[in-house]
Amino acid sequence: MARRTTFRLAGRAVGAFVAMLLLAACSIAAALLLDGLAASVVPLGVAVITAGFVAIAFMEVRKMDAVSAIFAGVAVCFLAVLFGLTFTDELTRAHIPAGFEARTGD
Amino acid sequence: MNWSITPAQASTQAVAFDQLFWTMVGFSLCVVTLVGLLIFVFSLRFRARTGVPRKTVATLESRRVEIFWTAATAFFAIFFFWYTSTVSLDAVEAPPDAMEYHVEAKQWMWKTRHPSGVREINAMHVPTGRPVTVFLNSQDVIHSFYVPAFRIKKDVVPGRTSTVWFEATEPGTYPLFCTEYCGTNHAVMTGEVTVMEPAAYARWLETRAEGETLAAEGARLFTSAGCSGCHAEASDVHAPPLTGLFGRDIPLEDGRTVTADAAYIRDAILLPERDVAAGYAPIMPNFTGILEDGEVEALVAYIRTLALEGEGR
Amino acid sequence: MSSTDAEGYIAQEPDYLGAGHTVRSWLLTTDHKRIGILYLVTLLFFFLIGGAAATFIRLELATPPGDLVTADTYNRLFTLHGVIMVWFFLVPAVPSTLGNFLLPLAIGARDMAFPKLNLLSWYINLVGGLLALAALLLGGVDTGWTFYTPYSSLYSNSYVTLAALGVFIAGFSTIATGLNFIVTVHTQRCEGLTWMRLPLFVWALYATSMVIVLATPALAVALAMVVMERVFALGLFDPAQGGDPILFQHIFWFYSHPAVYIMILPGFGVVTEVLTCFSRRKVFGYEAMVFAILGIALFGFFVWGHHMFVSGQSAYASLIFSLLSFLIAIPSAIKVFNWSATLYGGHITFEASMLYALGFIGLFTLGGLTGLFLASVPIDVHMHDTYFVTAHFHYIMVGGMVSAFFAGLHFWWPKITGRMYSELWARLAALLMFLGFNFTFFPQFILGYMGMPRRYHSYPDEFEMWNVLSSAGAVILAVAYLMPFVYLGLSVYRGRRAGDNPWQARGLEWQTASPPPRENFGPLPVVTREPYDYHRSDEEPSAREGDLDFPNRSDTETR
Amino acid sequence: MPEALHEPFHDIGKQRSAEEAGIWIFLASEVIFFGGLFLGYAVYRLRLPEGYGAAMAETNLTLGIVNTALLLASSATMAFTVWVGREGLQRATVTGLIATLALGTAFLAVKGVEYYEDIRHHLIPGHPDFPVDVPGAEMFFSFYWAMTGLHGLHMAIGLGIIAWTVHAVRSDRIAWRETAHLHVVGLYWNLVDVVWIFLFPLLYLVGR
Repeated sequence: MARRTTFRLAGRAVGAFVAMLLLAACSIAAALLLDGLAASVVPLGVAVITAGFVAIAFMEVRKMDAVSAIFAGVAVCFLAVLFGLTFTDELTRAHIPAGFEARTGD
Repeated sequence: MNWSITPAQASTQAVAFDQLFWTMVGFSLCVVTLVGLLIFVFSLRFRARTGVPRKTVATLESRRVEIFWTAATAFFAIFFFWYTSTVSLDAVEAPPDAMEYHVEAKQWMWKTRHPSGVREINAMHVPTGRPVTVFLNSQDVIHSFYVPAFRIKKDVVPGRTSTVWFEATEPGTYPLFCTEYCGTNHAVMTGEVTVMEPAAYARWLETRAEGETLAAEGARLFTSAGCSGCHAEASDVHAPPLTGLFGRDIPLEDGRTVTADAAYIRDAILLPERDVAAGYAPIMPNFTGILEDGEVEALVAYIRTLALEGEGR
Repeated sequence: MSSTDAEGYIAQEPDYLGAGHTVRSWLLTTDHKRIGILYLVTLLFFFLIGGAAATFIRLELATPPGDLVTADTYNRLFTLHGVIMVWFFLVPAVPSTLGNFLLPLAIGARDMAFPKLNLLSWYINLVGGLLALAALLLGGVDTGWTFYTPYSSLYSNSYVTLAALGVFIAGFSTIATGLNFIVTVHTQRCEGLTWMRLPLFVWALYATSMVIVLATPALAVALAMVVMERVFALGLFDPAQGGDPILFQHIFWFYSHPAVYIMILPGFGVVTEVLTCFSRRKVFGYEAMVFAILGIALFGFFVWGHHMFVSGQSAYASLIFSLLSFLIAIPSAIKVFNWSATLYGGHITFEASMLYALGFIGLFTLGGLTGLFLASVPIDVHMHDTYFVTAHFHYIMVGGMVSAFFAGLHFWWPKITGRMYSELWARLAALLMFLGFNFTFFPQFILGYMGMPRRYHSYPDEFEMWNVLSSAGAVILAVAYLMPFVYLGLSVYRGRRAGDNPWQARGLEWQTASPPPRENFGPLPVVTREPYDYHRSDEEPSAREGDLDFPNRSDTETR
Repeated sequence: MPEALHEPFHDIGKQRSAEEAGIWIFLASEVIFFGGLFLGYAVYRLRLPEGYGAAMAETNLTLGIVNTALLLASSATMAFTVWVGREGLQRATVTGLIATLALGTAFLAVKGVEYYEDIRHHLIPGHPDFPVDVPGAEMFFSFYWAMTGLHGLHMAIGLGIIAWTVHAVRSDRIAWRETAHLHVVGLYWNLVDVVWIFLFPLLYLVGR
């Protein structure tokens, strides 16, 4: 009985591992074969999918209780705020390189 | 002993600032009085020993009160945001005809340079009635350029050029402070800004030994640092000619095209391997660590004048 | 150990203070009350060190030239003052002492959810504090508490690494405490204590914990990056390698602005408890107060950029941060007005903790209003890094938070020690603190408007008058801060017995013995009524004596 | 057997969910911690794309792939441990833990080899012989060291906890069947894995 349970669970773990390996292979292939923006976006997209997979299959987020869900959610939201507001500054800032005047003054 | 509570008001920004500031002081006084009165009157009237009849506040009534002051606070918050940010939006861009001053901050002094090339240390002379843009650079840590009489302040961050502008109105001598903590002698990294009538300013400039302009210093460096060995018109080395270069689009070896602006020329001096112009061998030596920041700046200024001469200006 | 009989009553149990007298019984305790006391001792120690540094700073600034200490020493003094006061006093002040002691009592629980983690967090705090102290003894740190790069990472020759590690480690202590509070509030509330029946002190601690858990790691990573830059020469913020010092400021203030709310939110909770008790009134607008606390905790994360208006941040970003900063004034104002309205129709008495609480409202109002000046971009350009800012945040942190801390300490002192202190001396100290505080810090608003930069070791003569006033006020303030040490200390030996509920307050913590037994309660209470039921909703508030026949908030059935 | 129920709980289910909530809150704070590093990486990447690309070519993709496989496998064995632990199967639990321990140690060993190679190639920011002469390349490597270093530190802490857990489960020193201990360790380990899932493309793949 115990043996069967062990094998069943081991099978589940191996299956998940193989799925993740395939995902990793996809992202490596995408990075090496694709060009331009896609070579950046696809591996990162695959990373998000893999992370989601780990969260669901291993971290069992679907069984998570309300407190945990709230905090995990809020953390991700605040991370988005940190990125969003910092990039609001970064992308709208006037970059004048060091040691130089920007406009012609004469 | 000096009991004054206001700093000198010596720029156009200072006038606008003081108007905002005292409006907000007035508003704050109203709120403090209101809260103070509420607490004082309630504390007195409802202290345990008095015989005044107590009553509870009905839920509906208290809801109304809460909604009222939430709405009032929200109104004032948005109002003051709008009121103050319109002023700050107006002040973002310096007028295009502003005079260009350059200020180099280092632990613990201010090195200033006038548009005419006159240099000063911990001092700056400006005329009234003309907008002045100050280009700020730091050689080491973050400093901050602060003239209370003008109500302006800007951090001087290493690795980039910051700008700040003002238009002085009142002749006089005003303190200049460093307000970003920068190490041991932060407190004595101060200076003086002297505001003069335009005529007096012109006279003052004449009394100063004619300083080298940035471009003139660049011309001198062009020879002394060895640039002319390759880039002079008569040179044997196959190097790009620099006359008329500034502002043009340059095709690069790898097919891209860049505009020869200040940033490009600066990079070309400090990181020549990065963007090699099409048709030239990557033989330019790297000047990182050989030229100081100010010297690169001078060289770029000189190359810019070469372009202007080329256009016959 | 206590013995519990069949009905659940604890027979003849000694209180938590008498549960063991050895040093070991204190250092290995998992009792949240004893851990609260341990924190109180360490925090007061750090408060004295930070206060001593402040005294030297004010003495130096009494005259314009830098004549008392050298510039380097001065820089180390204000850094020491900032680092110790912010991370080893203000941030843990109310949560780790009063919060630790009272949270389980206020929700009718026997202990924190993780008692061992609670003790561990005290040890972590101690290790962090000792590292910071070591940095001080070896020669100090001269970066200011903000550790701005590239000064901290490339230029300073002081013990930055050690101090940063100390703060880094102390950060994990507060994260552990915050985590513990959150889980405790979620899992340990007694029967009938629904979310909308929680005392506002508990709500405030809950919101604070939330901010602690989600903001502190940003500080940890910012400091870790500075340390790596110093130790391993990684140029993470080094302009020579293309690094951006302003990025450090973004990450740092992502923590350090919410940290302001970590410091002040628990104060809000304490003041609410004290005000309602001594006005014998239900708190005005309970729900609004809860949402204001949560709103402040949430919005506190969106406004950090108002520390960077002159740093070279883009004008658009500055405007967004300015708007968000103005918006956070709304929940803060709701709280101030609701506190004032709570007094309406009460039976107000003016015990010492009430005086502290009333002082808090006044000082916080002033501190908050001056915050609006700094939220506005053009005004901040002039005020930034001047004494105006110093005065502003001292009004919030010292005027507000320290007043609230003392209000809470006086309010719950009978519960903690079982003894009463001298009410006369306590009232005197409260008044002196209010006066001394305003005397010290109000002149600094004027100094700031006149343009005196902060962190200056010497200054031009035109600032002399207001600095002299400020230094004179600091002497009064120092005396006022030392007074409670004396009369509270004496009360432990000489004070008369307080009884279980000397203020006839309604919180659950008052329904057990003073000092409470090791297990907090005999049978756990069951809550059947709303919080702050100093009078029934249909009844007039009644003076304190009339309360005695008022039915208890909870019945004492055995669970 | 040790007592599973700890003060102040009266109900093992409630205690278990409290423990799980505790670790999730801690993980939430870890998200912000690594978020700060990712923010720095992203800001500079936007400013210095050429340098990042040129520098990334110097990282060892093969070792990166090997390590990714090792860590994903360890994540799977850890999840397996949690599952069999819940069933109360002591031998399988210990086996799973030891497998995780071995895979995690292998990861660190490979990382050590990689570090050794990096140092031999002078891939150290500020080193006079730093091989890539494009602005931003050194910044990339600053983040490479900082991110992998802090990730490695988290791994080392996790391995320490797992090693202790092996001992504790084998000798029944803790009530691992009833409490959430294994689940808590598992969640921490999986988060460390998730961090690597993002680090791998950012340090070895994107823009290569």
